[in-house]
Amino acid sequence: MALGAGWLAFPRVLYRSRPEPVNFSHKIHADKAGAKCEDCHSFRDDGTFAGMPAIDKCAVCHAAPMGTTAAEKNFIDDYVTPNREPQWAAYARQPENVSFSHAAHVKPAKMACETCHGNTGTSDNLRPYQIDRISGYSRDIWKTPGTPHGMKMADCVSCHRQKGLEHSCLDCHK
Amino acid sequence: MPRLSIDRQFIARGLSRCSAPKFLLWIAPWAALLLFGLYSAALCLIKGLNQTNMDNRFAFGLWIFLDLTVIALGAGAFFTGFLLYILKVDELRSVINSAVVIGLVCYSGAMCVLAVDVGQPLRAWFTFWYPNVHSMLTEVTFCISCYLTVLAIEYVPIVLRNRKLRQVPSFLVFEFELHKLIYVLAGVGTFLSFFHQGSLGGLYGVLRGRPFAFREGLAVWPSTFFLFIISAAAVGPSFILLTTWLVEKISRKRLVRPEVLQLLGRISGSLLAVYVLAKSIDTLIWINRTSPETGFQAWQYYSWKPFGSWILVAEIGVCGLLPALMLLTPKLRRRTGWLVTGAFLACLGVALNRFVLTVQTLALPTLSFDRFLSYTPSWQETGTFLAVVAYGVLVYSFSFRYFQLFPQERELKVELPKVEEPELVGRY
Amino acid sequence: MTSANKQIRAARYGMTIDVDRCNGCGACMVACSVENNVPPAHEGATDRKGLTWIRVYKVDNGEEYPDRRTAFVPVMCQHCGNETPCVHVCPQQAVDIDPATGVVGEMPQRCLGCRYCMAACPYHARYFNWWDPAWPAGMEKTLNPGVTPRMRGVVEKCNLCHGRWHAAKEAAAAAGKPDTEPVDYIPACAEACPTGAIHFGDLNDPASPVAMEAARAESFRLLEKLNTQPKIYYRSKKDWVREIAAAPQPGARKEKVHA
Amino acid sequence: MLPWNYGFHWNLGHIIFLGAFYIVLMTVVATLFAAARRSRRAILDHRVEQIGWHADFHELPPRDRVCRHVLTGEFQSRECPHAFDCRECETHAKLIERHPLKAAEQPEEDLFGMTFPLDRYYHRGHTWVHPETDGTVTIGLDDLGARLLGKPDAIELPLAGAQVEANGTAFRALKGDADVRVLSPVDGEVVATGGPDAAWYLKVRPAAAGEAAFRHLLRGVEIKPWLLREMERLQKAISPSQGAYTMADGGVLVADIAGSCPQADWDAVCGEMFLEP
Amino acid sequence: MKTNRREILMFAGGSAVGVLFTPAPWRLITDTALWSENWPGIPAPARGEIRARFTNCSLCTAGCAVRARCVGDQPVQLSGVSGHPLSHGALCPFGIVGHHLPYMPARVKEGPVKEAAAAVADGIAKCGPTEYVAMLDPRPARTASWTYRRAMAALKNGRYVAPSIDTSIAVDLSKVRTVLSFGVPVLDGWGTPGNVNVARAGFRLIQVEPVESRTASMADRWLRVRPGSEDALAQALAGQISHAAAADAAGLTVPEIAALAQELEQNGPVLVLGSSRLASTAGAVVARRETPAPEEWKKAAPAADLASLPDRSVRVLLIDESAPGGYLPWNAIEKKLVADNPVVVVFACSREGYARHANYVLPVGVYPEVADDIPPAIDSVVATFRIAAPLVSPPAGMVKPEAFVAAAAGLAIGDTLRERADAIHKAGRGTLFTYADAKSQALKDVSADNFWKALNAGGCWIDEPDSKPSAARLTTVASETRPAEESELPLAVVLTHELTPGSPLLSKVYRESNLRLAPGRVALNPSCGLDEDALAVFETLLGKCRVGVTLDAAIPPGVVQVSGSPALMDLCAAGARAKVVRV
Repeated sequence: MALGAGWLAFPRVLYRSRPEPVNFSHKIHADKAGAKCEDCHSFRDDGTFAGMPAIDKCAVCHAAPMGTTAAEKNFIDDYVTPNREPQWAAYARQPENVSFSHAAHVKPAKMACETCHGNTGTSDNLRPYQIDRISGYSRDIWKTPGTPHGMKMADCVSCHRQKGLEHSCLDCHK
Repeated sequence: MPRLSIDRQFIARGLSRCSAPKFLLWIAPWAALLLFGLYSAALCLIKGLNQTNMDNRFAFGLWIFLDLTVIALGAGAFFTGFLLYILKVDELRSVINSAVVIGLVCYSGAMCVLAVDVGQPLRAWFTFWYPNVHSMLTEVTFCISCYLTVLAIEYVPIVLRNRKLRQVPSFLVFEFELHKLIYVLAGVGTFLSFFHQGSLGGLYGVLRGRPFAFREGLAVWPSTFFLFIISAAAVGPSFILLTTWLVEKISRKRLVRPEVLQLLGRISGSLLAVYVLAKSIDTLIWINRTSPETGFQAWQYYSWKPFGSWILVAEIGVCGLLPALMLLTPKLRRRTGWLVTGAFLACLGVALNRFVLTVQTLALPTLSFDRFLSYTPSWQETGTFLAVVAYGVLVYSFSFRYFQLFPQERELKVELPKVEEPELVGRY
Repeated sequence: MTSANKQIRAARYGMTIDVDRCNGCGACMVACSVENNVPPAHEGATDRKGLTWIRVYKVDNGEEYPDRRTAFVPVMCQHCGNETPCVHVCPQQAVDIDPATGVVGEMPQRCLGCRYCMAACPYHARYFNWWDPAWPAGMEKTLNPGVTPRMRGVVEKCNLCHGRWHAAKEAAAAAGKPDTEPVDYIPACAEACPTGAIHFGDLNDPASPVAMEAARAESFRLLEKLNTQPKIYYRSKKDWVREIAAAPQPGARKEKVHA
Repeated sequence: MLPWNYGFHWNLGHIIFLGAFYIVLMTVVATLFAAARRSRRAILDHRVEQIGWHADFHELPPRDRVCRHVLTGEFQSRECPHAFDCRECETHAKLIERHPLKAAEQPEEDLFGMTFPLDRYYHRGHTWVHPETDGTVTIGLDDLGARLLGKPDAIELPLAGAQVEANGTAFRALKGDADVRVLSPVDGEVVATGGPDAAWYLKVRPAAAGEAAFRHLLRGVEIKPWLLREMERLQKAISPSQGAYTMADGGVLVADIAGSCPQADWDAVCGEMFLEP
Repeated sequence: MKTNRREILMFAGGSAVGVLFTPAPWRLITDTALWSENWPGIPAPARGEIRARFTNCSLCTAGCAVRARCVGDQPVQLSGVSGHPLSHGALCPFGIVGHHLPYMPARVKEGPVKEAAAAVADGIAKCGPTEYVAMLDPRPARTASWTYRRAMAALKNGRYVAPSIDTSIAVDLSKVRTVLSFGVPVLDGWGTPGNVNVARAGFRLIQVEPVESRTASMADRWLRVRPGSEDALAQALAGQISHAAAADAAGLTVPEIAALAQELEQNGPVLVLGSSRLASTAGAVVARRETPAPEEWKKAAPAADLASLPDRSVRVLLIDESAPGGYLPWNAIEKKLVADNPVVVVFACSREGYARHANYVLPVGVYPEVADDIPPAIDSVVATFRIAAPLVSPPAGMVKPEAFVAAAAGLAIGDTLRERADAIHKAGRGTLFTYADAKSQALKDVSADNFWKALNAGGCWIDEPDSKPSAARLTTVASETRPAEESELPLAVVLTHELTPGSPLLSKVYRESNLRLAPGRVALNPSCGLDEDALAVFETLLGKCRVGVTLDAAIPPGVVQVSGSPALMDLCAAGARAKVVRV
């Protein structure tokens, strides 16, 4: 019984899940807007990663409702028109003390987005974002569906070890 | 159906213990002290270490001093166990239980204080998960926590032998079986204590940045490593002696044969002698080689008042050599007064040694342009300190009341004190 | 900690500080705090419980006027290169020395606050968060995103502005450069010093100014005899200033040094 | 800590340090486990009573553990190594076959006004065994035991069919604030129970038949020296410091000792006399 | 019952062991540790694009060029602009944390604007023939100052009061060979840090000061004189009194003074700072043209010294404290106010300055919230025009002092800064230096609009050097010293020359290290009998207040050094004496 509680009940109570503000389909956008992730999740001039695209980027196409769905209409009314940023929850958001450079991993290391972000890019809808109630970290840190590994420190380290790029804590921590 | 009061049912048959109200009267002040201590400890945990008077220069304070001292005094547990179960010095059977309780009290107390002393107790387990095996503190943490477990297990038989608990068959049997294997634990305990007493010494000996404490390595360890082992082993028996004598005085009972106390004194004395010798040699080497090589002239340390060279004299002479002689002279040893004084001085000496190594080390400036700083613990620190003392007294009192700490007590109650020349004294 | 690694050029970052130029204005101290999100003092804080990764000490030669001379000595983590005292003592690998940069790094999130490293450091260059860090309302907007604020109960210290090191590396990676050039990585104190007393660079690169200055005769390091091989070099033409590198001489100078 | 987690390195330091740690851990756990397993087995094959007695026996002060042959003066001093179970004792075997106990002259001993019929065997725990004709034995408190308990306030007898074993609990008796377990002199199965008013407490069918079953029990000439010793112990137990009451009245033991000296710690006295420290 | 309890125990034990074989306990300890990583109450720094923006620091008249590293638009870090012809890329500690000013705890958030306006109007109306409406401007020669002067001119009995700073001359440090400073913090806040630093190698610094200030300790020569005896020494050097007289006034020896005099003879040009008695030798001081201003502004009230106003004559007093400048002790101001309820309006960002004495405190934007120009620094040989361009927007309800005063005087003003810029552009002299690219170009080649844009995006206008160097007398006095007043109080007061701290982070130099004397503290010689950090009462003839005590061997016995906090400065007229007693 204790085993049951520990294995089954515990993980359920540990995570609090919160839905994404807008039911966004990467699939559709990949077809219509841009095939590559960089089209929306772009790098800035100084090489830093912009992360979630700002609402004005959406407004480029969504200035007026595209299609007639209620969701589309709500999106326009709630965000585009008032020019309000949706509060996206980033599944892969690393803890504050991690200094992760997308540039370093994507450009010299030539890693594919999927390696860490899995099939998010092709998903048709957004999973609810699950937060660890105690530590406040995304469940995806432990493992994103469709990725070979999680994004805990051990996972970063294992790769850095192979590449011989592991020197000290402050390599990746800030 | 039983006629005895609940309280009496737990007290071993044939042992006279004071009445429950009287006992409560004795407990009450200590309990109060403990509560106060817990409150101040809670303050430190909730509000943070700003409650203490420690600062960036006095990164360690009263608590570390307490830990080191208490653990040194608690060394009696491992050393008596070692003598009794490994070297088969059977006379010590009459104090081993008491020794175990003392050990348990000291170590658990130290652990609790350490838990308050660290800034982020929630992460204490990192030391086990990501150990830096080169750090003396890691060694200390591992060994102490292991040894605490061992002590707890050694304590189990003492508890289970309680008159009431014995009536549960499984308890009875388990106690019996465990006691047959106790020598294994004694062995393990000895091994662990050896290392953590040592690494406690190493803790400061390795501080290359603190030439006052820094010692050169024998093998991989600084000499303080071994000095601590010897001094702890030396003072452990003394402390048992002291406590036993104290308990006898307080409970107005004869608990062990005088020969046993004298034997303890003798053991303590001889080890103390060895320690004093080793310590003196070490000090000389340090004064003439280790310290000057790092650019510090030893005399400088002692010109920062109030830490004059008197402290060296007090540590090695008054509280080292003197008690050693007291405890080694049979004539003096046979007089309780001298015996106890000797033991007390020995304990004092080791406490002083720990104080010097912790507090004085931090007080002395290292950079030419910083200054000698002094530090007085805040009431929260003192409170926590007292909590440990109170906790010790309480645990010991309960153990003494309900468990048989001194197997000889019953016989000694019956037989009239006979003054006979103890033949076992001649044996070692 | 570290795994053996060949392909990258091992740097040995260090500093040279010209004590004769330092006028003790304290710009380095505030610049450091700004860069590294060091919180302002709690009302209970004193010079013994404060957080100053770099701290300017006012040092005098102990004489009376007119022979009295004074100098200002900025002291931060000396990034000891040999038997680094703090690295060996940390029970849980929260302190390490980076073979690629020679920087002695410290991970506040790994630290459990035992303060053993503080006892170990002869330069008193490590500081403990005695209080919960707090910023006046609104001021948290000015925090530097390159560095995480620390929590109460952990030790922290100078890491040669590792946030800037990260930024430089990222910029290099984005620009497709293999490795950062020292030019685009300079710690806040060196950048802020109005008198240009602090120079920063790679001691392994014989052509770098710091390497040359470090080699100068009037260069010295604090407590050199401890053989901790610090990477922070001081420099002064005055003999009495160079003497501060040695052990304290009780009585020789005034007890109260205004630090 | 574990090879696969961060910060572990396959270097000498880690291997030695953690190796030692794990060995220690293993040893401790193994010890606990062994103790647990042994005690479990002990419970399963009903050695609880026996272990209890052994534990008690080792608690007894050395001079209460003397061999019966010291009582008879064959030895200067000898501690019983077998917890009063002479059936396992080769020394005893040798001694009795060298010179068997001669049968007693008169039918019963009279000591301090107590009667000890010689037609029965006595256990150190102040019980006697009387072999009956039907192969069963009756077990009762000897005169000293009876006087110690006097008239027990309460008594707790095993049910018929229960097993009793030598040196295990035969029955419990409450007297004053004393809760006394009386040791059984023999192994066997209870067939009937008596009580203080009956002549006997238990009727038992012994596990082993014949003399062998009673070898560990005192008899004949052994009784007197044993009893002398017991009286001495009784004195000490009742009044550790001053001279004894019991001796005061012409050396005749009063019928109800408990009643006669209320000041004594009766719990302790009974513990002492019934070999339950 | 017994078996029952036993079962419970068994169950508890069993489940305890069972749970150990589930992830639960292990995840719990992991997560609690992770929780401690983002400890409650610790702000997460905002992320965003990193940009560089530029402005000029308006904390003092040095007006150093500032490069602000911003996340989005929020500045998170300030540094100098390297290659800047005047500030040479340097920033002082106060400038480095200038961007914290808007968040200082003592900030004034709102004030009675309407009431104040009404009261001022009423006061102006009530003004008698011998009574004045005075505008106190601690930092003259700004564009705002022009507005104030025009406003006062518009009023029939308006007076524009400002410290007498002659902006028509400047110090040319590059030419100076010797600097004789009477207690002026030459290396610590007097001129433009970068400029002084660059020129430092070129001159020999002789510091005449009773205490070992930061400048004194870095000077080539430090002469420790008795407090208040500076003038005696100055006169002696000028040959107005005998060396012997000066020697025993100042506590020096006659040969010392002779040697000093001789040195000044030989090592010209000499710059003498801090005493108005002595001309500087040729070359040290040059004439400097005014920064051009629109012609129509010229009908403006002249700057009057506060002392020039008769006592009890000011009915309405307006103080613009938005730009920090020299602080006049309140008692000096107060005795000018009329006896029956004068109106005192203070435009302040902090409650710690004159706000303590005002009837109306009006909140103002601070650097870097509001645009303000910075008058040329004393060590800038040419005229300049620099705008402290706002980097963050001020909170709601802030008052614009310029607008308020103009309105009170019924003067219509436009965007004065822009007008000034245009006037400069019209003059057409000089060059424009822009910070982003560190380039300077002739003003002629820039359109008026671009000039204005450049000024606000981080740039400054630099006049061309004046052709004719003049041996003008240096009347600019950074610190006036007077002979000690007669009183039985034991300690001579010496003021530190510190800006009052804005950023809380300055605690690093004030409290977390004793590098500088913290506000509200006094420094005494260790022999004074008080202990470090003791609470004491500081008392002068003007009053008393609570202070903390710092012991400093650098302070000679009989002297108390007083930190630059307004509360203390109010008690310290020049040459004051004081006593400090433990509470």
